[in-house]
Amino acid sequence: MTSRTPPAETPSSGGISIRSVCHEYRPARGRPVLALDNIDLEINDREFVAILGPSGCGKSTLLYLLGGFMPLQQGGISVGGRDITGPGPDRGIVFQNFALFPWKTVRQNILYGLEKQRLPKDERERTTRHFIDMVHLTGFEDSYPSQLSGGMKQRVAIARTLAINPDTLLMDEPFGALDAQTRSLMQEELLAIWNRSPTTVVFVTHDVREAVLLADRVVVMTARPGRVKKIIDTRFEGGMNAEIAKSRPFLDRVDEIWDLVREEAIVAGSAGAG
Amino acid sequence: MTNRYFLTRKLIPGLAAAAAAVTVSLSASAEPVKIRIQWSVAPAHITPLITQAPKGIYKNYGKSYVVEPVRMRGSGPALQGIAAGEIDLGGMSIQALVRGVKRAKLDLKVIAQVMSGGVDGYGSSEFYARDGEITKLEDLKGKIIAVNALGSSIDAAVQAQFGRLGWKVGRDYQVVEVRFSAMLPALQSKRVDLAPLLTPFNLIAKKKGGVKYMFNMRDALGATETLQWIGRADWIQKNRAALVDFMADHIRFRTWLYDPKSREEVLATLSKVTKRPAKNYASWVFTKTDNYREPNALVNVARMQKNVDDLVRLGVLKESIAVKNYIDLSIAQEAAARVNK
Amino acid sequence: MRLVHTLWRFTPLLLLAVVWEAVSRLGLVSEFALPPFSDVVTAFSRLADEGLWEHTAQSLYRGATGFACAVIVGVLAGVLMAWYRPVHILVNPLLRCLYPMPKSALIPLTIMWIGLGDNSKITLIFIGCLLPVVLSAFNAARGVDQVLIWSARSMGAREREVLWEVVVPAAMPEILSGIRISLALAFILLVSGELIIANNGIGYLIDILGEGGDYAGMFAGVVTISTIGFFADQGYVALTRRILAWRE
Amino acid sequence: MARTLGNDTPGTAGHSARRAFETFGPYLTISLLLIAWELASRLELVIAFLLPPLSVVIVRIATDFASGQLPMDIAITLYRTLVAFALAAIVGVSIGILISRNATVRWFFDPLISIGLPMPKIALLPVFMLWFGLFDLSKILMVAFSASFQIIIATWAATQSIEKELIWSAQSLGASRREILREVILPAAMPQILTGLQIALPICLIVVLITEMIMGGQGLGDSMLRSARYVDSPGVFAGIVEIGIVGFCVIRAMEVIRRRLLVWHQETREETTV
Repeated sequence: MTSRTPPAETPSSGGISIRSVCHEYRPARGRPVLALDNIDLEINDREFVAILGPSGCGKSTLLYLLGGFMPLQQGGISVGGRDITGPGPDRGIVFQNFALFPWKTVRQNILYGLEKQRLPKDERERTTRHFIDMVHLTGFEDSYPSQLSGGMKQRVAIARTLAINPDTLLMDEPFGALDAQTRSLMQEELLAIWNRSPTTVVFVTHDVREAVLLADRVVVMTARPGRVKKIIDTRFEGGMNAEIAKSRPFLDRVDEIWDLVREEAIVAGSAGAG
Repeated sequence: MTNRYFLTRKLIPGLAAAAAAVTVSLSASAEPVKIRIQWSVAPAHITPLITQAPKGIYKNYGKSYVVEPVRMRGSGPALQGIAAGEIDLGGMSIQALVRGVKRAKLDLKVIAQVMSGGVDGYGSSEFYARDGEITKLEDLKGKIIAVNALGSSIDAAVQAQFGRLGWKVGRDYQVVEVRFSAMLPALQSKRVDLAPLLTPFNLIAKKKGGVKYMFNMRDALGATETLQWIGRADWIQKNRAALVDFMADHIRFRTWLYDPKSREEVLATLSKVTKRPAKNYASWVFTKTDNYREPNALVNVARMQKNVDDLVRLGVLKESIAVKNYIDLSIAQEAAARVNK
Repeated sequence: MRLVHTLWRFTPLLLLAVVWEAVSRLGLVSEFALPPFSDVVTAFSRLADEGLWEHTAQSLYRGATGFACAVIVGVLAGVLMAWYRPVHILVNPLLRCLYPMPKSALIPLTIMWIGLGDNSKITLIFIGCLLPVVLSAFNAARGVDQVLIWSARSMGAREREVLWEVVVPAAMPEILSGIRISLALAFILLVSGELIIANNGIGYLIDILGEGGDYAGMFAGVVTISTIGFFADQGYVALTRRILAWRE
Repeated sequence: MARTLGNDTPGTAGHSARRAFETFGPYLTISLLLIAWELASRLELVIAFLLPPLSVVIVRIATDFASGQLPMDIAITLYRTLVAFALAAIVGVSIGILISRNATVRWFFDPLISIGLPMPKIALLPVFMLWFGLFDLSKILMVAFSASFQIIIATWAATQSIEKELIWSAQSLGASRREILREVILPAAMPQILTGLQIALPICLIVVLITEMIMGGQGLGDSMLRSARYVDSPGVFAGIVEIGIVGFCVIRAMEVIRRRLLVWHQETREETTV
């Protein structure tokens, strides 16, 4: 394991390689549903990749497979050159619905992952304090999740994941539940964190602007069964900043991707209606 | 962390200690023979009074034997207790003896009388109907009769009495189980039409009115050996000496129960055991109004054989036995000889 | 103010007592079956001097022991059944057969193996209280949000750690409500267990009083144990609220 | 859900063994117990009176079945159980919902339920007997009374735990109070209510059997009582087995009903217990 003292540079972990992955849901009764169909995707080390697609296209499924939560049915996934066998602290995940432990306070939630890393006590405390400060939750250390607003919970969830300093960060629509203002602040915050210590990030979202803003590349997926429709480079000269986000090329890129997503959303909508 | 703290530091050790307490088994037997005697209703069973007797009556208590009264309802569990070696003597009816021998295939011996019903000059369980509606036995056709337990002596008496009219249970009348204390209210609230009222309920009923006396156990079955102490033959043989000591003391106890000089003390003891005021018992218990208790606890073999034959004839019992093979009077006799010499 | 509040809370019980007294005094039901409440109070004060508390203590010891074992074993069994399928497959049929069995029907078996002492009654209470705990622990553990488990695992928690640090706490609210049912059952079972075979205990007392026709005394026993059960339940609810402070 | 954590990969060598275990496992425990029973009495480890051989008990059950006595007893016991259960369910769920919606009702019932729940209600049997007679009515009412407390508490807890937003959203869609009750509160509370009912049903069966054992009047409990009275231990043990089987079936039926009613709930993908 690498040093956990933030904000340390993470050594290279190697990228993620997804090869011919298919996934089928088999309900107890009823027909099986193909969620992912032959996904091939290479993600470079310390690359920020966003996955876009209509709801139900299997984005989350792909993320769960990357997390190792569900058994791989077909194909292969390797992270840093090694095939994944299950969940592990090398891949931190932020869930859409926060997934905080409701019986633990903010501090205890963040501490939990550090305890699992068997870190010395004072280091755990220090790291926790650092991350609470970083997500601006000082003063709420001893609050339970039920006492926090949605944005605060989300920040706890992100802090909790970042605290264990994973090589790879998997994020499942992490800002989906936030108001526009908090959302924009969190996006900035995430970019800042990432710039300070870049890790490989797989970021699932349905917000095109967010994807273009944050990611190096955007993967657009088709409606169910999910396939890779197109991969678009969204790196801009000089990195991302508020200026570029208002520039013509940025907005054009957003529009371009919007059209792709819209096509699929219509397919998904008509399939749903039929 | 309050919840975690509570769980790990307080709750779990507490529960573990409690769990450990269960596993601690009862300590092994001491020197004297422990005689565990089953009983169900006091003062019909005098067993629970034994441990409350004044000093000096049970002279050998704690030396050669100790007594542990065990309350078990019904002869079924009592026989199981005897079979499993969990109790040593059961205070049981003749029906239980016959079924224990024939059905449970236990080698049983009767060693002492506890109570006899319908004996000349003594009380007997009485059956009452509601006054006004039922005047003679024939009026009970198609009615509901309450008994304390199916297959009991009371049940047998009902079958005997109606058998004389050629009636059969189920066809001409129905029998239901009602506990003794609920008999009178069940009768008053018209839930049953005929019910046995043991003392003191018959006395209460007479005072309040509204019920009519129909017949008693003596009319139905004659004199009966109602309850006796029954145990396993091998156990009795093995602990014979201790049992003789116990019986000798017990004969002294019976004298004390019936002695007018100790009346107050007896009533107080009974009141303590049953948690009922002594005045409830003063007028009848351990007198001629009460059932008969043989002073030397001797069983009347002929009477018992007649009971068995009657019950077989009535169909209450399916099998018969020669009771003399299942009675061991020698213990009570030896004890009586020692006390009365 | 607090006192007034408490009194107001318990007013329905007072109303119940008044209705009880009236029903009995007006002869709507035989006083043998339901003696007036005032007689029950009198009988209670009499019994309090005659060993009511010793009998109650004896019963509570049995009840507490059986209940405590049921909680420990029940939570363990329920969670393990939800977690390890083989445990579920092997244990479940047994529970299904045992659950709807009147525990008193098992007396022939307990006489044989456990005898007649305290342990037989404790065992019956244990079995009776066990099943609601198992059921609630199983259902609760099964219903734990998968995402919580995943997030613990992604932070490096091992399987056993996930079980005790995530599944059990997450299932705690439902487990605690299952335990509440068992707590109430324990009071019922400690009485009914003693009705058939016992030398002491509140159930024994209730039974011999009833057998002797002292219905007022019998009801005094029933009311005593119900009242203790009431306070145990209230205490338990307060305790639950503390344990689950994180919910609100 | 926990199962997905294991390596439940189909097609592996352990798979068929696992399948066999899934199918036959449930019978394994019971079969072993039954074999142990037969052996214990055949080898005379216990005397036949205390534990008659299983084969004797089975013959006894078959004889009772053929004579029509057993089907009759089962029918009577089930009839009483189900009628009492239906009564308890209707009364219990109604009171439970009233309690959660009306402060006066709550004030009135709260202490009564708290004191009634741990009360040994069987002690009131003489009162029921004197009011409602010795036959079906008194038994059914006794049973319904005993079981309704659990249902009230379960319903109350269930309706309390419904998220406010759910009700508010229905309100904003213009649902009336009654519609909210029928279309939001009841369905949302249904899993917990059903758990309460699942607990109450065996209680009903148990109390029916106990009242039959105390008061007689046909049914399985009465036949066990008679066997006990006449020292007929095959009869007693036949009773235990019969109650076990009937209880098993009743509980199974309840599970099936639960699944039918809760197709929308995540738990239906799994098997339920007891």
